[in-house]
Amino acid sequence: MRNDYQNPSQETLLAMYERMLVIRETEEYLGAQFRAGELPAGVHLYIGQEASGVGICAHLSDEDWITSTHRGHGHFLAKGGDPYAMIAEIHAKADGVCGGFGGTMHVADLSRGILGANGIVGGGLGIATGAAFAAKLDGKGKVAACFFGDGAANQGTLMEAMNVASLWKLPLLLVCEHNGWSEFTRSEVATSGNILDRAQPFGIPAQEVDGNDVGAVWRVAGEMIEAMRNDGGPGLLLTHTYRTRGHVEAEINFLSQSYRSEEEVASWEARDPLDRAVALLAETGMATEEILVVRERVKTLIDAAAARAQAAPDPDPALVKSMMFSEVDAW
Amino acid sequence: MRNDYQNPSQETLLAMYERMLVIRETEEYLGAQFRAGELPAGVHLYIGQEASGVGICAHLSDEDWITSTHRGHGHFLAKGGDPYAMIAEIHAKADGVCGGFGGTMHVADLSRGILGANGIVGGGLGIATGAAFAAKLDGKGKVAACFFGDGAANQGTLMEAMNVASLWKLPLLLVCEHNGWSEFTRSEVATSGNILDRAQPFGIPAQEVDGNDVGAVWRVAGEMIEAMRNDGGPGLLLTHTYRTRGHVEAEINFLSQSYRSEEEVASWEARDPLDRAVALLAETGMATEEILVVRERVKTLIDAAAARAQAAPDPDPALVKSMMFSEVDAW
Amino acid sequence: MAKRRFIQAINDAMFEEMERDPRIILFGEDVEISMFGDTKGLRDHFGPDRVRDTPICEALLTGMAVGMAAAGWRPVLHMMFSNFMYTGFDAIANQMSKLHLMTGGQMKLPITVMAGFGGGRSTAAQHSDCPYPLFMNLGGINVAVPSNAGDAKGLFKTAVRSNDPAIFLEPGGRGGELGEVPDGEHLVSFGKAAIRREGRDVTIVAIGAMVKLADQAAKALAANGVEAEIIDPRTLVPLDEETILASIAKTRRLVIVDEARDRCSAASQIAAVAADRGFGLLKAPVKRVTVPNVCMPYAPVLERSVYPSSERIVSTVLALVSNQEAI
Amino acid sequence: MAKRRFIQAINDAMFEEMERDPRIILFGEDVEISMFGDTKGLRDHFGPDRVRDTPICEALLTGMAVGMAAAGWRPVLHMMFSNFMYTGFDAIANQMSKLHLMTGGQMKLPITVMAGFGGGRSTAAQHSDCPYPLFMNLGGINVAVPSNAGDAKGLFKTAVRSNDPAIFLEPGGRGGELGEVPDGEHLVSFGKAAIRREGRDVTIVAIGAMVKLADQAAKALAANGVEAEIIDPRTLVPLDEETILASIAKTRRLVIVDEARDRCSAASQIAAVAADRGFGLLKAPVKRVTVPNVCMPYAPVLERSVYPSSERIVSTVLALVSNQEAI
Ligand SMILES: Cc1ncc(C[n+]2csc(CCOP(=O)(O)OP(=O)(O)O)c2C)c(N)n1
Ligand SMILES: Cc1ncc(C[n+]2csc(CCOP(=O)(O)OP(=O)(O)O)c2C)c(N)n1
Ligand SMILES: [Mg+2]
Ligand SMILES: [Mg+2]
Repeated sequence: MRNDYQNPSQETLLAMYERMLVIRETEEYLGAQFRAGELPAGVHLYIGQEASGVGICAHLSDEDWITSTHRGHGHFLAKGGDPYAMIAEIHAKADGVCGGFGGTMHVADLSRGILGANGIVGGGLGIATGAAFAAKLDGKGKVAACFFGDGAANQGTLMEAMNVASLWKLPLLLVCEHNGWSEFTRSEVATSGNILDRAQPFGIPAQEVDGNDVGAVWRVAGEMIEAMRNDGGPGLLLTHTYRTRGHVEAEINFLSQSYRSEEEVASWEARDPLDRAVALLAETGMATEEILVVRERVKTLIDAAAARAQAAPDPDPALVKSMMFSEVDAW
Repeated sequence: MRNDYQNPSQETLLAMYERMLVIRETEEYLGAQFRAGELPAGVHLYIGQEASGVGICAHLSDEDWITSTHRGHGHFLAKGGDPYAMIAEIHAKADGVCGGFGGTMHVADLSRGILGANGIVGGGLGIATGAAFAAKLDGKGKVAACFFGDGAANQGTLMEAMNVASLWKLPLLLVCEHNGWSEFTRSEVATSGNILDRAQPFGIPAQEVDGNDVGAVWRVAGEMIEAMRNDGGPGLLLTHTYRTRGHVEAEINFLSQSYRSEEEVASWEARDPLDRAVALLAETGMATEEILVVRERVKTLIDAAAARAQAAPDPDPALVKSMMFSEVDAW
Repeated sequence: MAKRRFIQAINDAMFEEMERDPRIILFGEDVEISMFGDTKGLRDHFGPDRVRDTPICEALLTGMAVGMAAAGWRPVLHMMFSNFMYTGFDAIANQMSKLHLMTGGQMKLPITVMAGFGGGRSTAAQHSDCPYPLFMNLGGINVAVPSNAGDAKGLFKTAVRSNDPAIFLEPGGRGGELGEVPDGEHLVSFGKAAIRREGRDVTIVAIGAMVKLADQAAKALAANGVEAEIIDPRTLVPLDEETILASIAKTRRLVIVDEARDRCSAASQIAAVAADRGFGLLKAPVKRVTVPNVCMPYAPVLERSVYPSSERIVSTVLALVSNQEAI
Repeated sequence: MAKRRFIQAINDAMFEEMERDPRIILFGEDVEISMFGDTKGLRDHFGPDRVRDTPICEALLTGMAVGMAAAGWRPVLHMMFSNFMYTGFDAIANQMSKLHLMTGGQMKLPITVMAGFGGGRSTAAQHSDCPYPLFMNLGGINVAVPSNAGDAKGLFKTAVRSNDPAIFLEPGGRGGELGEVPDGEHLVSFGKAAIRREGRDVTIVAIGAMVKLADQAAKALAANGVEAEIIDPRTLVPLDEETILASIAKTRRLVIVDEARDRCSAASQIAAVAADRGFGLLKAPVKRVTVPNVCMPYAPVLERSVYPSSERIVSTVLALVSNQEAI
């Protein structure tokens, strides 16, 4: 029986809102920490794009796979990654989900199907295609979702992935999070035509959606993923969204000129995905107090995670030697 | 004033036929030489595809650029490369167009805008895009044509090239010679959808043509190239053709099974591009004797080139040392 | 012991391993018909899920191998000629070699990437590279370069059973060479060099196809009263430095034969190890017989002039031995 | 002599050269706004035909550089971080480095590919590689690794004026460092090492950012009565073997400091040269201070444990010097 993805239930909506809040709170904290000089490296924040990752990952279980990007905190948390383990990772601590070896651009949790954020733009395309092939071979209705940006859509491996996934009917959801920018280059300057159309020559169904509307993302993604689980082959989903923070936190320090207008940012802040989720919840009749309870809970959770991460010990350098290989020690 | 590419004149047709004959004679010779054990390496013959390269290159001058493939003899000769210099190259002789350094997969003549055959499938895409950018910067109405196979069309750099060429309005003619096979893999197994459609998302005009009909190729290519010379941006031209010889000469020696039927080959031999050019010439009223004269002339030319190439000296090993760099000698 | 061709030994290994472990998946361009013969018959035997021709898109294929492995399968990716590994280099260098570390050890990557390599057959610059120095530098990838049929089988099996990525290189054009393959289960461990010949006067470390040349050279040297010891490292990552050093301790002289371009080659690495850990043992300069820093020319006469030869090995050794007092 | 920041010196060089030669074209991702600062202001000055942001598609970009050069222009391709050169590796390794030879010398390729490289700043594994060993092995590509602002300017100018491909690597995170830049036309030839410090006891060859560490080490060593000579090769292809050997002839000891992973590193190559051509000059093992065969971990404490340091240089040298009699 086919599910009805017309309306997320109030419960689902609330869960998604909470997940978005977890991302927002975590990243507000990380941004502040970076600006305070407390992080070893710059962070690429997902703030403003939360609905995209959360609306999609709401349909995925730990058995499904995702690959992510340099802007990967949101995907990690949306897919169920542990905020403490991620924050500790970004603080370069031993408790980090990658033991302090990966850092902000490489957060991964294989136990939850999170194959990792990736510092190579487009680097997830091949990995996700491979995971989708694995899912097909497993034969259990699993899927692989590949998150990538509008800038990454110009890497040729996108075409290669679409070709193979279409030929082999792989359960690969290609999620292009279109935030209008790749670093400091406007999408129109780098991208010819509409990315959505790129799926057409391969006969791959493609949909676009308001990426700041978690309900809409949830609906469209739900349909696409369900089709995939039933041997439906790949799909391309374009979520229109915006990063209201910089490409990388504190870019202002090294850029000599600004690259976008304050109006542009403000117009997107006015469409904040969290505010919109609150509005959707209100439509379902949820009381403001109930929402405030969630907010408090998340704030407490992240505050505690942050405090614990700060206090966690550094990783042990003796571990480095054994980290390049799982078996032979060859350095 | 716009040219009329409706009908190649008898003169043009005859010149193209002669060029096709040059390719055919040269390659028949090379194939026989390989089978006789007289060549140092296997050759990928263009036999059966001559109309594609010739019909297109008829519109190009030495100032225009082409890039070619592992199956590059035909493009080299179609673009005006010297048969003797190519044959000598493939015989690994000092007189070879690359001094015996390149060989069958790398024949190049920069003085004629032939940027080279290429042993890397898809290797020409970036090079041709760069040459098209150069052409644009030169501002003299030059174009760059990139020949590649249906197999190469699955390399992601095709998408990258289309994106950049479309954005920058580069005079890049992408010529996909669709012979239905990449090595021993049938096109349908490796290629999702229709290659022609791949241009559409980039707003690139795309045409397909019977690649064994030199008149038809000439007409379509003529229109596309003229548009490009007038600042028209890139185009994709798909020529449907077939290699009636193996992927590489004498593949029978290492393949344990055949991969295509004799009927398939025979059906294409029945559509031989040279025979069809003869038929076109007959339609223009050309007498059989005149055609025979051309045939004799070509045969004499290639026989002489072959004999001379065989007698030519080997290259001097002392040259190797200075061949990696044009200036500093750094090995 | 059975006599098998190099390529047959690899084919045998693939059959046996795929039979043993249903999670091994073979994919690549034209692996079904098998141009080299190493993957022959596998498609018919194991079916399309486990043996699959791909489109030509190396950049994706290497990435897919990573994803398949991360998701619990054991991919074997055939890249045909090693030059095409450059086309798929990104996922090898930025993902495959790094993800175990980047994920803090979470991601196991039991991947085997195989390809033919090397010059000597007029395949020209784009079909003749010897890329192992690059892979050696990346870290995180084991590198196996068998010199004979028996090792090819045993090393291939070790590669596919390992939980780490391995590059398995077949010397191009030597697939037809016959060699002894031990009967039954035959595994060759990574990081264990083989002493191909014992000798007291000079150690020749020879890699892959160079072992045969070294062997020819050793015979010629023996006729001159010089006894060469030949070490075949078999894997370059891990590298069995101890066996090499033990041999130098005996012979006090080292020549390394490597068909890679010289600069930053495996030969250079081994020379560097000798100059450090083996310095006190050496009584003569460490010599490298390599390809000068040039890609392969097409003409046989040109290629021969840069490709290592037994003659070059012999003259290098003779110069070393005769010169010993001059140092 | 003016004091300029590293990155300003490169920027100056770009301005001057693009002014001088209208056929120089700069392209790459975000070269207009310029993340590092090296290409700052060029777009405004030279306009969109000559300075151009590209889409993210490294595999095409490196190929385009080849095509532009073959067609008569002089491209400068900025690849941002050197790890992204792997993404564009195919056209570098299969085309750029080989086409001069493959075309029998017809194709001149005046290409400069530039990128920041190296670790030490928690950029983690995919933004910290030190890829010059790979490029050194390819052949056909010059490799420049400046250690200071003056050389950066002079080497960059030489790179763009050369008719051969050059990789120009900027040490990441050192763009702000001040250095002396000679006034007026300033060119630094390829293949000429600089002696940064004279000394009689040990030769330290240090590459790029390692020169500064070597300098710190030399000061500490001097306090211990050990006088180190520091050689900065400046270009790794071509490599000035003569200057290195001349220094060894004086000091009889060699330590090489290289922030590449050790295996098949530039350090190994230089050690190999010393073990061959310099063998008779050496009285102690050749030591390499490199990154062990590991990609950069993120945590500062982990990264520090593998990144070369002046302390490691000092202790390596002291062990060499004190041990000299033991050999
Ligand atoms: C292969 C590669 N090229 C370039 C970069 C540098 N880089 C990092 S993020 C980025 C822009 C990516 O844009 P997009 O894909 O739209 O993602 P967004 O940052 O907008 O989320 C670039 C060019 C990189 N990390 N990897
Ligand atoms: C990057 C790369 N991958 C694989 C190969 C091996 N190879 C040579 S030709 C070929 C098939 C090419 O098919 P197509 O592009 O259709 O050209 P055709 O041979 O049909 O003319 C392959 C896979 C190669 N040379 N380069
Ligand atoms: Mg974006
Ligand atoms: Mg084809």
